[in-house]
Amino acid sequence: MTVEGTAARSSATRRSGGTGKRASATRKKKTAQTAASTPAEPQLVQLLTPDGERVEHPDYAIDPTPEELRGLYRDMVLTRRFDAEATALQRQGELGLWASLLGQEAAQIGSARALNDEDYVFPTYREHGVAWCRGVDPTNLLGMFRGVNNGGWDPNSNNFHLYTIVIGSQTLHATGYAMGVMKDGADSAVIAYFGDGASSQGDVAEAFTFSAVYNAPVVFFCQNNQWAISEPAERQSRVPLYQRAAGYGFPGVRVDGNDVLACLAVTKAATERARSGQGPMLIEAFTYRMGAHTTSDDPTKYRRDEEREAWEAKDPILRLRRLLEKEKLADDTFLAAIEEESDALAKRVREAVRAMPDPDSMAIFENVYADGHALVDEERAQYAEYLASFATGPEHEGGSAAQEVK
Amino acid sequence: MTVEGTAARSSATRRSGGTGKRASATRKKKTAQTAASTPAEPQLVQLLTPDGERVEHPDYAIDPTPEELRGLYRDMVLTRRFDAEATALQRQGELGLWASLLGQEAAQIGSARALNDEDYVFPTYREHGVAWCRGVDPTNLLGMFRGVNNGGWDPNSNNFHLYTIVIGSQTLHATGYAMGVMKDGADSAVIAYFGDGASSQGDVAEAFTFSAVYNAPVVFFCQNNQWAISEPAERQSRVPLYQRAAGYGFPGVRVDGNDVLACLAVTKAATERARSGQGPMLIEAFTYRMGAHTTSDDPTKYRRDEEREAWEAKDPILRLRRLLEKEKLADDTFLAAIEEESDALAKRVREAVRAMPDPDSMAIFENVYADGHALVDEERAQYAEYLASFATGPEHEGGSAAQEVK
Amino acid sequence: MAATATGTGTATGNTASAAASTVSKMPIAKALNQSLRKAMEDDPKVLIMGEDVGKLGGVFRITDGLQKDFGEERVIDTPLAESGIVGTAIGLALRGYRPVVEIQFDGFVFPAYDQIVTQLAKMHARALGKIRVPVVIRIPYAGGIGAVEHHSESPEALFAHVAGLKCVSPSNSSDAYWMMQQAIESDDPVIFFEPKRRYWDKSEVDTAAIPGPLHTARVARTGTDLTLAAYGPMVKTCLEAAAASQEEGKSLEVVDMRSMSPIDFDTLQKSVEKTGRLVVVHEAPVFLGTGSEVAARITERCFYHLEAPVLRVGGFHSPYPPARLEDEYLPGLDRVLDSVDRALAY
Amino acid sequence: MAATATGTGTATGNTASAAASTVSKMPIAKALNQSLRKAMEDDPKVLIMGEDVGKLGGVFRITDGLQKDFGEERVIDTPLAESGIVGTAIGLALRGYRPVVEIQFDGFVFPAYDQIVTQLAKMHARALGKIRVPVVIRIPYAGGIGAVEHHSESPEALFAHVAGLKCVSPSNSSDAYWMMQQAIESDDPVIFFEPKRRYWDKSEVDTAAIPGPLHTARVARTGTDLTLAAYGPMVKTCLEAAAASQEEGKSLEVVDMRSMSPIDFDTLQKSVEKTGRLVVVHEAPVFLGTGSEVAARITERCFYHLEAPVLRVGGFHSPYPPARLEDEYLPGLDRVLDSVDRALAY
Ligand SMILES: Cc1ncc(C[n+]2csc(CCOP(=O)(O)OP(=O)(O)O)c2C)c(N)n1
Ligand SMILES: Cc1ncc(C[n+]2csc(CCOP(=O)(O)OP(=O)(O)O)c2C)c(N)n1
Ligand SMILES: [Mg+2]
Ligand SMILES: [Mg+2]
Repeated sequence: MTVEGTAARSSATRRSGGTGKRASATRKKKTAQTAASTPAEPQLVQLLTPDGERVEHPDYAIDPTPEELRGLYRDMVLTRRFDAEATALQRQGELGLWASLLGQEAAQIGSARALNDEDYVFPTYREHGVAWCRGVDPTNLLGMFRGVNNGGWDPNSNNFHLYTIVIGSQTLHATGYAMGVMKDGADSAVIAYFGDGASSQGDVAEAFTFSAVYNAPVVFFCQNNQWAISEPAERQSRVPLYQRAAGYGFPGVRVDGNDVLACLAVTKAATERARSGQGPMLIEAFTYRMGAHTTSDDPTKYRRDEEREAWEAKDPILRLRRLLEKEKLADDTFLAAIEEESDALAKRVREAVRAMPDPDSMAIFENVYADGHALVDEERAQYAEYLASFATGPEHEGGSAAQEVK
Repeated sequence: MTVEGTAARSSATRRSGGTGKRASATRKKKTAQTAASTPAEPQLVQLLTPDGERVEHPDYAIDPTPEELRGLYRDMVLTRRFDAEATALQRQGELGLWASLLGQEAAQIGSARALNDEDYVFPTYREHGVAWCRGVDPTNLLGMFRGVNNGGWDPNSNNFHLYTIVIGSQTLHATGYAMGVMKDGADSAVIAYFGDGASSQGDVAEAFTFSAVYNAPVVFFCQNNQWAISEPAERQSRVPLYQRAAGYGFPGVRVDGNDVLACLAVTKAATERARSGQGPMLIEAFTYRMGAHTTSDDPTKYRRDEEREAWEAKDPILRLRRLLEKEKLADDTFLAAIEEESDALAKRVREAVRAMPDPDSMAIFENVYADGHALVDEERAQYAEYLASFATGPEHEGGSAAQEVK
Repeated sequence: MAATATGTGTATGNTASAAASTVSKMPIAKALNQSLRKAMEDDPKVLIMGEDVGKLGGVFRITDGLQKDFGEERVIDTPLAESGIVGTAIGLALRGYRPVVEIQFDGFVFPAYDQIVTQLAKMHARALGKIRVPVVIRIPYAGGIGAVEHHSESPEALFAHVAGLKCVSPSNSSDAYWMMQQAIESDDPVIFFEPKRRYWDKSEVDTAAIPGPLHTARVARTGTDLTLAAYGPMVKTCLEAAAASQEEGKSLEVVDMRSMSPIDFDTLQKSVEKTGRLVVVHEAPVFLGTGSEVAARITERCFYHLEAPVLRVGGFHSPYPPARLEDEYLPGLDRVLDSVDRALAY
Repeated sequence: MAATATGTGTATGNTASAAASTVSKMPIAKALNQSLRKAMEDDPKVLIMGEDVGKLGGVFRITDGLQKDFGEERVIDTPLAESGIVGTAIGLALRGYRPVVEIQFDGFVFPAYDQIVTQLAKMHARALGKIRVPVVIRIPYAGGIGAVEHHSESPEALFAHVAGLKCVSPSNSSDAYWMMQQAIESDDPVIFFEPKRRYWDKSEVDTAAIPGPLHTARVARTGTDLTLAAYGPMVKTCLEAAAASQEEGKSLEVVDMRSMSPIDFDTLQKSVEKTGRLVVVHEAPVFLGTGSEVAARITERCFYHLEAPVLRVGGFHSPYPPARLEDEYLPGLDRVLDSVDRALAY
């Protein structure tokens, strides 16, 4: 501790020495200036207040039926339950890692329920709620987190691409896919999910450029959950992210990301716009990552509890439930049924994960190429021979000895 | 021709078959939409009309002395002459390539004359006018185009970085350098030059992000000369480029890039802003590449002559000359002196290039590392031995025979 | 050309019926252009994308005339952003298209490197084979044209090391014509390295031939004393070296590798088992160049046949030098022959 | 650990005066942290940059506590953009700073590849030596930690092939401590590969030692029958293999290469001239991995000494597999011993 204290002081001294005086004066001025250019609370589209009150928005009208409202509620509850179960499975050692969507249910369910079957989705790695709406079996999402595969579903079965881990890459795939949709003369939309952190990646900017220049039918859906691991969103931009779109020549809008109705309405408008040939649009869903970045992360290192607590009051599920209750759209039977469905889902997922077999060793050599590759064939054969050598035993003493050491 | 005609028809047929009808209807609508969202003529800052009339601008006042005006004129004329001489030298085989700045003299001289000595410049490969203002000996610019080096000047002698050929890369170097300026508590500015084509590169977007987040004192100076080799600026953006800045949280402005006074005034304002801690700014200098992309390019393949002709009327040198003449600031002696100086410059450059020696073979192994590298040492020694073997002759018959074959 | 050379390409003629009209001599550049045209005619899903590929026809005119004939929907001038080009090409491939991407020069492929290495190369495996991304990336590569920085590099090893990619390079017009079509037909991503300084070299193309497989090497000249292995631009240099050696009574075999991933080690092995000596030649830096893999693996396969270590001739461990030095940097006839001498001296 | 092992690092002790206080056992992660701290104390121009390096101290906590003590001006959380991080680090270096950049995981270095290869590597040469860009890029690399895709790769060959870069990888705490400081002191760009699965392995560090040169290899264990060459995470595996072999009466020498660019071929050559056999081990795919260069060059240098071809053990030509398969993919004790047997059987 003493050493650390000394280091801190000496570095402070260094900074204020020599030209340092002016430097720190300058710095203060700069900070002030930056703050001044950022409006305190930009407008966001909201259709449902945290208290469960319906509000109107001139541009984004929506009139969901009771059935639809109950459906959205069910989606969110089941998604949250699935997510919690996955977190538990990670704690139990069944998964190597889990990236929780806790708090982002409205952004995901609202946007995904705005899509048609023909629309195509390019997710990042946290879109479990979107996957749910697309009809991807939740257990399939767990394969990569368990470490049995790097993507366990057929993207074309549900028009839901594989999770993409390298930040921002998928926005270009979505744009290219949308260019293809246009060439086909099809009238479907493409949606690319990404985070506030991802907004800094050059690939995302290039996706904006390409989609604008070709007027491609792609919706960029940014879940600004205000954190990129330990970095707050201000590390990525000093103005609200939705404003970026205008400079590329298409509209951007900020929506209350914890308001499932607003997310639904805005995404509906954006996809319809895309389908009718009006090109790309950026939606910034202003939300909050209630949990850790992933199960490997420890947010207490960088985040104040109060911040999280403030956001609990804006919980996306709670507010829809308040509406349902207020308008008497959800009786006990309905709520109990969802509870039961949640339990069943959790149980099914738990069992499926535990039963998930490890892949065969030789899977390493599968699907590296679609048309084959001589080197892969050679290595496959050599490895098979090597594995076989353990079975035949005596002549490979080194190997056997080593196994014991292991 | 017949074959080509057939191919064209068959491809047209393919597109209009099946869903094609709707596709092409959609396409028309899309184009209309795009056009609609682009205002015909965005505002640009102008202080000197093509006819040589001074006009006022509320935000960018400037009152250059006669001496300064004459200086700007001299800079532009000498730069153009140097550029023409370099083009000629390429035609004569003295240079392998030349990237002419013809038409962009005002953008370069105006912006560069706004800088202090302590400011730092990160050019692309066409900033010969900027180099001139920084005091870089023009002959030094020619080394890389002759093929004797990849950058023939000491960047720190004139605070003028080496030419950067990979499009957009230098905007990040400028941003990092500006971050360093801030850390030093210095009050100088950094300026990064780039083109309309470069605006599409992810690196440029990342430079915008970093500079905004750190509030770095960097000015992004985009010469929109409306072409990136054969591609018109609409291939890069469907809205004016200066608008991109706002979405990153700093101001952008479009200036008449053929108006040296406007370029001077706007760059002065932007650099002063940066120096006083107000962060980055984007300047889009709206200009025109009068010549080919480089001496290797043939613009008749993709560009109509009329476009170029229209821009000739807006010539940056002509309009300052008109002002000088109107205001009787340039007499024949002055003009003759510049003419003479131009001739002398051209002669000096010509002679210097012709006298420029080829680098020594062993230069290949120099400066690969600052602290040395065993492999380079080994290869250097081997190559020296190999070269020596030709001198000693007989034992290397293969080599000798080969030389004759060659 | 020496009498022992086996012709200009691997395509084995099936030309009895229509020989007169299907065989012609043309530069590599034209063969590539014709091949792209043919691929676009045969498959409406084939697209061309890149900077300046449209009206200009590319800075080397390889796509000349294609936009005029196939329209802007199929020959696409892109924004100036290589990651964007490759990233959107991947998206188009996912939608069922077969994009052929042009990177303007070797040194400009790196902004796209992330998309190529982490997405293009791995997506098929990531999806357990359920999706395919048949993208061809054309790169005019290597030096010898007196260009400025970044326009003369040979980055093939940086792609060949990456599983999921295939890498090829033709050395003559026939291969240019056939290998390009095979690359486009391949369901795997192929990095197609075009030997830019040989673009204007002419040789015969038979458009009715039946080409051999894309990833096999070809014995371009038979010999008994030593094997020279090369691909792309260096094949010509090696053939010249073999011809020069013949005058000195040395019989050199030249193997045109054609593919750098996979490498056809069987053909190389067969040759080295006969000659006992191997010199690998490429423009890329020797250190960790493809020659290092050839040397390592052929030594393993032919340990008891080799009478000399496998020698390598290539670029130095320095950035590609300015044009006035490139003749020193590039492996030319002299340096190849010097290594041949050294190998034969063992 | 076998009796013949020569200790934990190259640092040769000068510890007579202050032995008690300067020597301690610590994990590699802590040695790196201490080394960064020391470098920052010694030189105010040293900066740390990267994603989450500040309050969090990096996802592996290598920069833990540094922002607290040196402030946000010197330990900089950056926007999420690797090209931006490296590009601005270059700019900072041009201004006289010495940035130490953290790339969060191996698989995320590729967005920065263009800046590294075309700018960082070449700028000193481009400027004819007039400017220097002393940037260190730290990459936690290689597998064995059960991670998801892109978190376990070994891309070192993709950097070592590029002239202008230097590449090193420590295998123990002493090297971690000293090599990091030497990398920061170097006026050349250094890619510093940190063996992430060994972060928590403890060994001795003497902070008062006088370290040997950064780019020399170290004989980690002497032996007479065969040489095992490795670096980073595989050194431990090789030492285990040597220990296991000893029980069978085989005497294996283990060379910790430490540097992949330049490679210390002299030390390897000396070892192979003694043992006559070489097996190179790395996690990266064998095809065009650094082992190919070692095999090619050592075969050339030791042609008459080698009693077997140089064998290589490494990753397969496939994307790094999902975690449940990584033990199959990674060269473990068994696969190393299998190759040792094969080499000895010649
Ligand atoms: C190119 C790249 N760099 C770094 C990482 C490591 N990483 C994984 S998630 C993450 C933060 C992402 O933040 P954001 O985009 O806001 O998405 P969120 O996790 O908040 O949903 C980082 C830095 C990565 N996956 N890819
Ligand atoms: C990354 C990269 N891709 C491609 C090129 C090839 N190239 C050189 S100049 C150029 C056009 C640049 O246009 P712009 O940015 O508008 O600058 P201008 O030449 O008009 O001044 C292209 C595509 C390059 N140098 N770098
Ligand atoms: Mg986030
Ligand atoms: Mg331009």
